[in-house]
Amino acid sequence: MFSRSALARAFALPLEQATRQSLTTTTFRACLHQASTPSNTSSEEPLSATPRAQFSTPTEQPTHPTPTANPPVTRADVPIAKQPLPPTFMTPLKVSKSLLDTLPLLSTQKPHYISAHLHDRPYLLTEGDHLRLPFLMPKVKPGDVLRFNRASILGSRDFTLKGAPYVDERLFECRVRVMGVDSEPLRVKEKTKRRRRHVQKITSKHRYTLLRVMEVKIKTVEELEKEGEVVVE
Amino acid sequence: MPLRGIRTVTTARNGVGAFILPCKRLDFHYCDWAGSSRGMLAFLKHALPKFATENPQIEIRVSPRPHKHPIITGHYINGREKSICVRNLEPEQIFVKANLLKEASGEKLKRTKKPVTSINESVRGIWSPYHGGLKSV
Amino acid sequence: MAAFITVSKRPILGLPFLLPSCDSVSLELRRSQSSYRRTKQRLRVKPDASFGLSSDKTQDHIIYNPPSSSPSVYHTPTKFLPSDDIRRSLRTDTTADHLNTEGLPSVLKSPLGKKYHLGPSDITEIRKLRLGDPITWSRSKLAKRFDCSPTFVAMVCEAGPQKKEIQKQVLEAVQSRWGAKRRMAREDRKLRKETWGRDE
Amino acid sequence: MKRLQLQRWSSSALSSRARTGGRLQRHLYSSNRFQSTNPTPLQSEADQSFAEEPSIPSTTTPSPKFTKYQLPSPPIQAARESAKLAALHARLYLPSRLPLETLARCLVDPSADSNSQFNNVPLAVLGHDLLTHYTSEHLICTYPRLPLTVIFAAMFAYAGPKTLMAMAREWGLEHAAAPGGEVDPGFLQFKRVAPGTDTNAEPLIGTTRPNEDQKTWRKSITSSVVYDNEFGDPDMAGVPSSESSESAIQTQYTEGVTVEQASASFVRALMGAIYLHAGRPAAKRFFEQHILSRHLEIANLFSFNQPARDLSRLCARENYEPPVAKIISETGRKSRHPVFVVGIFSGQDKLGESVGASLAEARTRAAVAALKGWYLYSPLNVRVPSSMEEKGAAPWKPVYVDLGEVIV
Repeated sequence: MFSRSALARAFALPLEQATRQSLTTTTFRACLHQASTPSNTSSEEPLSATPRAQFSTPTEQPTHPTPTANPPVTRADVPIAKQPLPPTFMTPLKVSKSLLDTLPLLSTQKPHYISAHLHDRPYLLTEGDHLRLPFLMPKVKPGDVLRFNRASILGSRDFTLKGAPYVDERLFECRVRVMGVDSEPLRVKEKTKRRRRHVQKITSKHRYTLLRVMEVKIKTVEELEKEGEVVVE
Repeated sequence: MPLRGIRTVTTARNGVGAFILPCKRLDFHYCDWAGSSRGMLAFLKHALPKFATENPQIEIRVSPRPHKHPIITGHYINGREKSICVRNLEPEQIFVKANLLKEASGEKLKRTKKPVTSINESVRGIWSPYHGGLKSV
Repeated sequence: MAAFITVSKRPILGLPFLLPSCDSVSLELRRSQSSYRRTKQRLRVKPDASFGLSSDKTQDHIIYNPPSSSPSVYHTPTKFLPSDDIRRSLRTDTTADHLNTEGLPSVLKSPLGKKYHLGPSDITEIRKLRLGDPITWSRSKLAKRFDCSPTFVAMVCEAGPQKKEIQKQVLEAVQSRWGAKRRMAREDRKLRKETWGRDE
Repeated sequence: MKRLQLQRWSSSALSSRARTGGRLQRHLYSSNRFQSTNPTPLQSEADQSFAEEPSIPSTTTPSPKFTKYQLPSPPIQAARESAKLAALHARLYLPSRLPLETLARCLVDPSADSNSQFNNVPLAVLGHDLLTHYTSEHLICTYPRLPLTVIFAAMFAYAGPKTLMAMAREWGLEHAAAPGGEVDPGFLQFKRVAPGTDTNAEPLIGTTRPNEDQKTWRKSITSSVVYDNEFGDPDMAGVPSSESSESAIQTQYTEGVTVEQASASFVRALMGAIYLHAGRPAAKRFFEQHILSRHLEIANLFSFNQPARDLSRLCARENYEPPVAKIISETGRKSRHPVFVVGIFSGQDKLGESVGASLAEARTRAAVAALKGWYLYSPLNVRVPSSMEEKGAAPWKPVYVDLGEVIV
């Protein structure tokens, strides 16, 4: 994993479209942004759980020096599709003309759902849903806010925004809050060998991270224009 | 009266707006005499003040429980409680246990297979054979 | 908006038992196969092709695929939108359901036509008749005579007190013969009717 | 039986009332308290004066030992020593400008302490007004066509006492068995109703409605706008205080209140306290995060009696073609399980559609769907009037205002 606050800012920037094209076959790695800034006392923002990691619109990020200078830490045992990728925004968002034409239809029709991918696993989420991840997410505390930036499908009742294969993360915002850690009841597996009067009891008790979806939002055309998108054919 | 309103209550969605930590109280029980409380005593003396300042939203109670093993009990906002016996544990291990109680949701442990639970109405509705284009099988 | 033409993964020719006219001889000659599971598997409705990966698209794109479900009350019909709402102009062409409303049969047997042919003099006549001789001039008879509906007669006038009393006694006599089953069934039906208005 | 009967081994070590038990407890007791977020909050001059104003003793104080048990509610000095109170303050992420003393005052119900300088009545009145104001403006701007009865029901669902009690429970609030000066101020202090009291049979006296003694008179929905409170219930509060109503309120307080009433008054008082100490933006944010974030399926609040008649009146009012019910599809008409899909059309446009087991049922349900489609219209980009109070707010654009519900 990338460590901490120095890289967090740079990695908040999603990957660009151009590199995406070339990387389609090789790298699509889910990004789990979590920057653990030290939790300061919430003097300026009372009445809310201190969002320790919260990234709003990615374009507000300053021009970072060289994001490619920090090569992603790859591990050989993890499949390439499941590895996180530091997002880089070197070029503005490119959207097609037809997408811009139909985006108001999608964004005005509420509510929305999202098929968010985390470690290459899809989760169909709407706002307010409770999500219990099938694993224990490291380095998060209860109250943290995460942003899911990889989605294959976003949709409303009649319209569906499909990515190829993933939707550009600058088109939507999906935030979840870490609620805590849950565990399953103790499982006991009895193992026996032949001709051996002994039963081996293997126990396991996995722990899972609980999340709550705070918002699922598809950006409108005006917001995209404010962020400076480029229309391509 | 042609139209009446039906009175209901809104359902809580902790975390959507404000986030309330489910753990509201931790009770630490120890014994001054017994040897199984040695780690607990060290934890209470040295690690507990820091733990308490880091988690101001949890009320902490410390009380003796003579001639018994030391335990930690967590009380949760859903009314349930969880107890862990920490006999003969080192202070670091007790810290891990206290953290476990802090992060727990307070619910009874259940094996669930579906990751997502939702109270929202389905976005695309429930499939019905009388709507949409008919499929030719 | 173009929903994608689906190319089924299995062509229909791969499912010989699903074809209407099938050569039974060739089927018998084939190796036997446990067919129940396979039949179920092949008859299962596949997810819409628009939900699969579309390989020919290299960009994010939006498709129009209305669901096969009954409409939601949260989506206001276009007719009910105020004139300055932006959704009115958005919904014009693409999302209109092209349902032929002319060919659909009506729920009511006779077409509901309101004639509005009765004047004030007719109404006073109805009132007079009904108050004068309520036994002869019942609602249905009045309706037949004035060519209106019984509901309209009930809206215009009320029966006299004696007639009401008689009707009440008749109803009691009928209800006294009901047993527990019929009474409960009637009550259940009433309760069920109330749930229609709550949309449960 | 008061809180004196504590659980045997779990007396709060960090509070002043803790018996000095073992060595360790003495050690902890002598050390600093760790449970308050900010033991010395940065208080402005105004806040300090506010906090100290109620501390003027109305009675002579011979010695704190005696008064503690004589006081009806915990003394103000106890607020600093309560671990429960500090934890509640931190759990709700309350602003540090809201002192613990005010939070302790919010927890004192008038049934425990009838002196309004010490109980939460003044704060609760303010908080109740704020809550209902924010809720009603949100409802009316989001769903401008909602009928009045449904607005009442939705107001009750968002800010009614049942919801506020559920919220207080989810905040981890605990109740004192009986109020008193020696009780930890972190408990909700109220006097419970005696067991066996019929809570539903409330004498409706002192309401603002004229001729309230006439039980058989019809109460129209329009009159409830004027005379009733924001949930459509008889309004008890708005009466000018007279001798009789004053005494009635007094007897009500001495008789005790239910948990629901006490919890609701706490949440309201907390809202008022946030408004007073931290200002309007903080109160608005508190409302949005705790009340507006809750889930309500507003389409389930409707209960129609004659939907077909209402719909035809609506179409006549809006100059649409009269609605016609048509069968879209059906199956098994002569069987035991028929299914009819009926749509309601006005001219060429479909207004609503539903499924039923008989033609009458499907038609009624379709009419309900069409009416809900009308009533549940929600404009895009809803803004509420109170959003203009923020700094740098965009210029106000008038919101959609509807003619009103269908009157048959």
